[in-house]
This record gives sequence, C-alpha cells and structure tokens, in this order.
Amino acid sequence: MRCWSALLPNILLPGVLIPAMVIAPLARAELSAEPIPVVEKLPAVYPATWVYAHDSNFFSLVDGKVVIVDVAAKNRNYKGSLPAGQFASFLASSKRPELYVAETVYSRRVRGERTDLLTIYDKENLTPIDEIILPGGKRGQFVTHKNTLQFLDDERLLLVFNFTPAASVLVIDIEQRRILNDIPIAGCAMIYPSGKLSFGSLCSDNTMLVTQLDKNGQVKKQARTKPFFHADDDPLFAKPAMIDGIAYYPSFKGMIQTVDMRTEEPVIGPGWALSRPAEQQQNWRPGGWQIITADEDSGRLFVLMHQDGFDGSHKNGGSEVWVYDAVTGKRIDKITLKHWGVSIQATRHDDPYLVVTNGDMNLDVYHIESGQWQRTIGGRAFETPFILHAAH
Amino acid sequence: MRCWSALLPNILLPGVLIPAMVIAPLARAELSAEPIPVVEKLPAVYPATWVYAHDSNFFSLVDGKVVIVDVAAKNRNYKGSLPAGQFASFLASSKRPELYVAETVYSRRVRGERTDLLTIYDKENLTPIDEIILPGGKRGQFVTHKNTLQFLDDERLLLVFNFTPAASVLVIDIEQRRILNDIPIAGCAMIYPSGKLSFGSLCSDNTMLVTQLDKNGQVKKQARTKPFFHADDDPLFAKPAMIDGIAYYPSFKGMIQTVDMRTEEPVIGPGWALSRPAEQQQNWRPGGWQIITADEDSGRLFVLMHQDGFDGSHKNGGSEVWVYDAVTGKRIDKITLKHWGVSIQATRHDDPYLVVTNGDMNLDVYHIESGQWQRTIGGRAFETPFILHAAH
Amino acid sequence: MQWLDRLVVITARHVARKTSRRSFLTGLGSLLVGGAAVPLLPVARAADGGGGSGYPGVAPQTSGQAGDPGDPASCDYWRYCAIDGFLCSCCGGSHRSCPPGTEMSPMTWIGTCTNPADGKDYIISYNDCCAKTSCSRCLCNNNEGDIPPYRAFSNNDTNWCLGTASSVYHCSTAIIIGIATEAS
Amino acid sequence: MQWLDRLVVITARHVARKTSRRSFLTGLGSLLVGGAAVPLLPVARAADGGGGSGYPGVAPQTSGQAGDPGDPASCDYWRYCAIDGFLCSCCGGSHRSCPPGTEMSPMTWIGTCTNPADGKDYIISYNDCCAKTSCSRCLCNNNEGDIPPYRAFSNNDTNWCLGTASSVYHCSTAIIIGIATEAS
Repeated sequence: MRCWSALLPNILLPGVLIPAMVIAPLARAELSAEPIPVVEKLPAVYPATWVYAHDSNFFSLVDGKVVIVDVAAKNRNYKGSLPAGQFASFLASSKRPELYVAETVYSRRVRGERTDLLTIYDKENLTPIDEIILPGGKRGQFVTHKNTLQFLDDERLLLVFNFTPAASVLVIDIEQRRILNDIPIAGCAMIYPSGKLSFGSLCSDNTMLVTQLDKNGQVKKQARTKPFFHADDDPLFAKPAMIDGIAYYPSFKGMIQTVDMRTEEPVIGPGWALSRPAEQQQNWRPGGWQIITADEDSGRLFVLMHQDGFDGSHKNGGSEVWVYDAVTGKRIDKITLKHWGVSIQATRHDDPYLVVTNGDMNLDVYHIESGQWQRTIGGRAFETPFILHAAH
Repeated sequence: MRCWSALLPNILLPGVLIPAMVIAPLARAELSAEPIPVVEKLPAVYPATWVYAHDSNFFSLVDGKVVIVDVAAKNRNYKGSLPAGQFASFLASSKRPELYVAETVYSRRVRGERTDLLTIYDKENLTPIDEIILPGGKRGQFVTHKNTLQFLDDERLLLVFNFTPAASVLVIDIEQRRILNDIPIAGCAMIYPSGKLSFGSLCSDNTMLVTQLDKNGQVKKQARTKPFFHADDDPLFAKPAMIDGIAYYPSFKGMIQTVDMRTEEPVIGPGWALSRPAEQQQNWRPGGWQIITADEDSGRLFVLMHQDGFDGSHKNGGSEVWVYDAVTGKRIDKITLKHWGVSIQATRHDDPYLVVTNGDMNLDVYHIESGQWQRTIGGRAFETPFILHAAH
Repeated sequence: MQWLDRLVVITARHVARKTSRRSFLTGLGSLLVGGAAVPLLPVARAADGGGGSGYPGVAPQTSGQAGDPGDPASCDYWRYCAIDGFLCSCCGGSHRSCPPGTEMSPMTWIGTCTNPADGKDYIISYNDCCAKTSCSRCLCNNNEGDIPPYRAFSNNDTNWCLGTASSVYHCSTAIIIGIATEAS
Repeated sequence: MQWLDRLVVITARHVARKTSRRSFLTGLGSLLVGGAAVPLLPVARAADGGGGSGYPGVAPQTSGQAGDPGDPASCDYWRYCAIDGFLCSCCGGSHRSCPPGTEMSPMTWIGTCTNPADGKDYIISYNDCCAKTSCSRCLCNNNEGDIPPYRAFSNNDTNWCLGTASSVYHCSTAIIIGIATEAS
C-alpha cells in the first residue's frame, strides 16, 4: 500500500477518493496489510521431482515457453516459467544454477530484423543474467527437439544445431560465454554427444557423422560410420534415450538400435525388437513425439506404444508404455495409460515418476513402481508441451 | 516446382534423390504442376458484409491479431489477418485503402526495449507500408476498446489514447504521417469525436471533457460539461453506439444516455430506459464487452441483455439482443441468441447482419430482419475476439 | 457440434442465474476447458473431485493464514471479488506474491471484498505480475465495483503492468492493503 | 472432468483404429475443440452437418478443379497425406496459395499422395506461408512418408519458413509439382 499510494498520481485523485478515504488502521483480529511487492524465488538446485515442460505453443509459435513443474506435489505444482519463442531450444545445467534458451526474436515480433540469441537464466530468480547473440540467422527451427542444443566437455561447451537448410553446429564456450566455431555437417542433423569432446549426427545416407573437437572447438576429425539403419524402409526416430552413455534409438517399426556413445568414436551396437510376434501381428508400434525415456538408476527403458501402426502412425502417440531392461532387451512391465499419451519422461528420482503429455495437452503423472496414475496437471498451463526434461 | 528445385541445396542431395528422380513430365488427363509462389490479394474496398474481429489473445497477449471475416459467405469466410499485439488498437480508413494498428513491441518479445508504433497496412495486400514511432512509451493498454484510436477532421487526424497513468491524447496527421501534439486530459479517458476538430473524454467526476483543436492539432479550447452521469450508482459503459452523430451510452442498470456529438461542443441529451418495469423486476440488464451496436440506415440500436443482473454482472454477456428505435427509444424487436453472447456488431449492409462473439469465442452470424441464425464461424480462428468492427 | 453448443448455452444460462458472479467466465467457458464451460457446472465441480478449485488440472490450495478462508486457486476465493486475469496462485506465485522472474506492478486498481471469516470489508489491491507472457492458467473475472477506465483506479480492464520494466501481463494477485470503514 | 477424459481416451482409441491417418490429431484433439477430440468422432462429423470439414465452425470447400476431389478445408483432403500444420484453405489462402500479406517459402519438403480421382501418385510440395503469427485454424498432421530431420526434405517437423524475409510460420499449402512415375 505504501508503494501504491506513493505512486498514486495526483492528476487521478478525483478518480481515487475511495482508497484515500476508506483505509483505516487495522484493528486486532483483522487480517493485516500485506507487503508489496513480493516475488517468489526457487532453490538454486531443483528437486528431482521437478520437470521442465517445453511448450512450443503451436497457436502462437513466436510466444512459446518452458514451464517448471513439480510433478510430486499435491498442489502448487506450477513453479514458474521462462520465455522460449519461435521454435526455441532449451537446456538446463547440472553444474551451474543456469538455464539456457536458444531462441529467435524479430524487431516487429513476426517480421523485421531477426535476432537469434542464447539467453542465460538464473535458476533461483528465473531472470535473464546474460545473452549471447548467435550470428547469421542460422539457428535451426524445428518442432521442439532436445538434440538441437547439447553440452560437451562436462558442460563447458554448448552446441547449437543450425539449419538454413545448410546444416552446421555452432560451438559456444558457455563458461567464457563466447562463440568458438561453426562446423558444417552437410546432409546430417542433430547433436548426439559422444565421449568428452565429440558428437554424432544422423545422416540422410543412413550413417552417423562423427565430429571430434579439440579443447578450442576446432575440428580434430570428422568421419562417417558405415550405414546402420534404413531411412526408406524403417527410419530411426531421432530422439534416443541414454543410459550410461549408450544411446537407444527406436525405429518406426519397433526395433531398438543401440549406439555406444561413451567413446569419441561411437560404436554401432546390436538391435532388438520391442514387440513379440503376436504383438507384431497387431502392429503394435512406438509412436508420439518424445516416445522413449530412461530411468538410468534401474537401467529401465520406457517406450510409448500404439496398436494398428502403419506408414505414418509414428507420431500418433499411444495407449500403453512398455518397460524394458535396457541391457537384456527383456520387457519387464506394461503401463496402461489413463489418457492417450503423446510424450513421456521419467524423473531422476529414487522412486521415479513417469510424466506423460496427454492428448488434452495436460501432464499425467504416474508412479513407475506401481504403475498407478497420481494426478493430472493442467488447466491451460500448456498449449503444446511436446518435450519434457527431468530437472537438474 | 521450378523455384523449388532451383533452390534445392546440393549438400542435401543425398537426402532428396526422390524428387529428383520421380518427377516425370505430366501427361494429359492428369493434374498439372501448379505455380509457386502464389499469394492472395483482397479488394481495395471491402464488401459491407466483412467485419474486423479484433482478437487481443488473452493467452498470448503479446501476439494478438485482427482477423478479416466475410460473415455472409457460405465458406472461405476467413479472408486474412494482421498482427496487433500487446493490447493493440485498430482502425480502418474509409477514405484510403489503409488499416492502422497502434501496438507495442519489446526487443526481447516480453522484455527489453519498448517500442510503441502505429503501423499502416495496405488493404489489398495486408502488408505494412509505413510505421510511425509513438514516443515515450505512453500508449494506453486496455482490453480492446475502439475509443483508444479514433479519427478527426474527415480522417486527416488520427488520435491515440495514452495512459501511464497520466492520461493524454496523441494527435497524428496521418496524411502527412507526423505527430502534431500530445494533449493531457487529466482524470479522463478515451476519445469520442465530436464535430470536425473536437473530441470528448469521459471523466472520473461524471463529466465529459471536451477538447477542441485547430487544424494543426493545437488546443483551441478545453472545458468540462456539467456532471451528467453517476459513476458510483450507475456507471455509463464507455463504449457507445453512434447514429448520425448522436452517441448512445448505456448504463450498467439499463438506461441509455444520449450525447449529441455533431457539434464542437457536445450537448448532453435525454436518457431513456432499456427495459420495462416487469423486466426490471427480473433485473434484465445490458452486459458483455461490446454490448451496443447500431444500424445507421434504419436508425436501430441493438443491446446485448442478460437476466438477473447485479453489481458486477456488466461484463457477463447475454442471451438476448434487444432492438430499439434510436429516436423514440421504443423497443421494436428481440433476438434470442443461439449461443450466449459477449460482444455484438451490426454490419454496414442494406440488409444487415448482426455478428455476435459467443461464449466459445466463435462468431455467430444472424440475419437482422428475420432474426435467424445463419452460421457460426470459428474452428480456433480466434482466441478472444472481444471487439468487432463493421468493414469499411 | 450441436450438443457441445447446447451445453455451452445451457451452462451459460444456468450459471447466469445460479452462480452469477461467474457468468462472464461462463462466456469465457471455452477458454477454461475449451468448447464448454464445464468447470462452472456443479456436475463438473463434483466430477472434479468435489471441493476442487473449479479448474480441471489445478489442485486446491489454502491461504495458510487463520481468518483467511477459501481456495486461492479458485475463482470463488473471497479476495477475488473484482479480479480480472490469471490467478498467480496457479502460476508459481500466490494470492499475494508474483511468480519467480516476474515484476510486481507498484500501482494498480483496488476493490473492496468481504471476508466471510470476519464479515469485514477489506481493500484489495490487484497488483499484476509482469515481464513474462500470459500465464493462461486459472482465468478469473469478477467485477464487483468495477467501473470503466474513466475511473482508472476502479477499472480492471486496464493493463496495470505500469511503472514496471515491461508492460507484458502475466498474472494477478489480490493483496490486502487495508480495511474499509463504515465511511465506505 | 472424468467424462471428458474418458471421451478423449475412447476417441483416441477409436480413431487410432478406424481413421488412423488422423490419430495424431486425436492426440491433439483438445487443440481442435478443446478438451475432447470431438471433430474426429463420426458422431461429431454428423452433428456438424454431415460432409462437414471436420472442423467445427469451418465450412466445406471444393478445389474448384475437375479431377481434384475432396474438401481442401478438411484434414482428409487427398493432397494433405503428409501435411503438418494449419491449412491455408482455412486462413485466407487456399490449398495452393498463401493468405494475403504472408510470404510463401520458396523451398520446403515434399510428399507423395494418391489422387482418388485418377489413382495416380502426385508429388506434393508443402510450402509454408510465413511472416504472420500461427493461423491456429484447421490444424492437420498426417505423416505418410515423413522421415526425421536427417532426411531434411522428407521431414515435416522442420519450420520451412526458410529463404523468406521472416521465419514466422502461419499456415501450410499442398501444391502439385509433378507426378510420381513407376520408378518411385
């Protein structure tokens, strides 16, 4: 109230006699006047029950956001949000109290001068603390995809996928906050970290292009693997799950292709099938947007599945989540979803939750051990939260 | 296809053998290749069956828009759209093929440097042809309201309502495209043109402040009328309908207050009641967002009404539209709405339509003569289209 | 779509009579769950677990303060008698605080609401939280004592993100600044 | 919300089996009418007047061209077998043209769709229209032949507003650029 009356412009007093007149000192037993302003803060390290829901907002793509959600809380699940517009990418640091958004703004919102930038947010206050301008208007814009923004070298380097449609990867020293390099990856896409200073990209010729860097982000070596998948017959989904440095890429028709990303030179591993012959008869297939996720502690993989799959059903989402032992490829459980699912994410929790973006564009929270649905978090909190990140 | 293959980047050829290979010359009896690019155009003068639906977009206020809709067409009703963000104001010229949007942009979309501007669009192409920067970050931001942007002097002058909360009116020579003046209207709000070079504003002390200008937008005279309404007991709605220079302001409790705006010095006219005693028993009241509209040719007023009104029901919308002879104040018809209404607008048509923003945030179109519902136009065309303008 | 339309109309009329304080929200029903003003229907409230906030997917809260009853995540919470916007209680703030990373507007408009616990009329300051895009959660519009913009500080249609670094509106709070004397 | 949820699940499953081409849209049902994937239900199609576009509040159209059957304002129109976005036919453009004031992207990705009129496979270029905000009307996503971004020109998740003055996406067209030979 202090602030308020202090700022009360005289010119408007005719209009505001009420507050001036009727405010009396508060007597006992009444609720007291409350301070203004008050703004909430978050902890510098987020609990493992929190997730980042990246809402690209199809219905206003220039105005997307990332919502921070506590999936375990009985109420007040919505903790805060960050702007992330125009097909932005998002990544959270596990080493620094920082969040990164690679986005694009225009001087006249939908037109005019384009500026690509990486904005660095402070985890406690969710306020921007710095930004790095990304040159050339090259930032790749896709329906949200985690592998467009990735760390290397223990989170010292931050890599951004560019697409103009010339494909390249921008290398930023995020500790120094300066740009080191922009590396062409012709005919390939995305950033899949391998080892300390190397990353792979999937290519149109069914290979993985491996780019090895030195400390300064310069290319030490760039080479393609042998072809190891079949984009024409059975494409790999481009969003793998990771367990102990092994990447698990599902294929449209239901194979899992493993790639060992622990070394600078990834090793193409064996593959295995998600469904049994009887299920293949029914055309059970993986599908949705973020269709595979992992619980690293227990070595379990979770895959979103739908029946009656066909050419073109790979984004359809699913009614069940199938659970696998990543090492043996043995299916150990099935979770039947309460609501049709589009994307799934396991939390980094001892007793983890499975968070599902459902067909209503709300989040359903399941307790993994029991497979029991816990709660739905929505109420127009999101428009299109297609990508979920477990919090660091 | 020409364009397309011409621009096909070599680096991506591995990925695009298909188009290169499979495109064969088109034989007879097949559909022909179609030109690229093709962009639609609109007529320089819009038909009287068109409306502008101003969608402030509550759910992404920085990204509002104005949608141009043909309410008479059986299909293809959606003609095009204009950006209009951050509580923008909109006005169409009847003399020039131009549309005006007063809006606000930020250098980082939701933060950073603020720029207020008036953007001038070409009616045929809906492209920006010029802009005028509005100085000082003063542009008033309200849930959409027509009287924040108005013409004077036969559309030579364009006036913008500023609110910081200091209230003033910016005067622009829109033919010369330069700013002439910024006139304080302390304790008052909005722009109600009166005569050729004068405008009224409603004030907190129940008066109308009348500001008379010279050709150069300088103040010739500024004076208040006597108090003529009762903001404490029965406030006037601030959105009147106009017929032949007479303003019809409804009050919350259901009176109509007339003000003759034909002369430089408005004359407070008589008032009359919208409802009969029996209806007052049932507390029928006007309510909604744009609750009154006029058919100037026939001199009819249309008012959106709801039953069981109370203190605070003035934005509730309504189930019926009551029709009046503006001169006699006699009610001549009632239209029962198919869907609950929030805003209403009559078209400038010989055989006019009543367009209603309904509770689903779609547009319902009624034929006024018959009172018959014609069609609903929606499908997420709009988020919150609270203000409707009949097209010029 | 006829059944859906009918539902909306029925709902609208129903609420206009029964829970009139909410009927503008009814008008905005589609904005809450889309298509139908479901959360305003008693049946929906029941379906939604009874004592729900009224917003599907939003769990009820308490103010955590003795003598301050009701659910700050519900449009029916007593302090919201004249609020217009998204409830900060649903957006990472509370009924009296802004979500992280937003800025609370130093000035705003005020309303007078009756606290059912003590029957007293409190002066409520509806400070907006600014500098992030529309929260979009828990849209609530009540208009007791709302007057058009010519009574600026009694108007809730104004974007009150004024005197803040950014005028972008995110959500609204409802803060006690005093108590109304008989004089009011 | 239970009935609503149930409806969504039922709908989703139903459509996944019966009109599978549309089931991702089912996932996005709430984005069409909010809360429930109603427009995808046969009942809704009927209610909507039969032969409706499938989008409530959107009236059916024709291509106006002999040998080009179907409704360009429906997600089932044959050219849309691999489209992803808002149909320009619902936004002031057409299946082959951009709305006024937008810019058509000069390059894009392509699909192969079968024309039921002549049974032939046509090469369709899904050029985006750019420089205005999301049209939001007639969201349609079909994925026949869609391959992830490592096959760039076969991918529909890419923002193809490339080589345009603005990369802001408004809506999508489906333009014939040729016919697929046996070779395909």
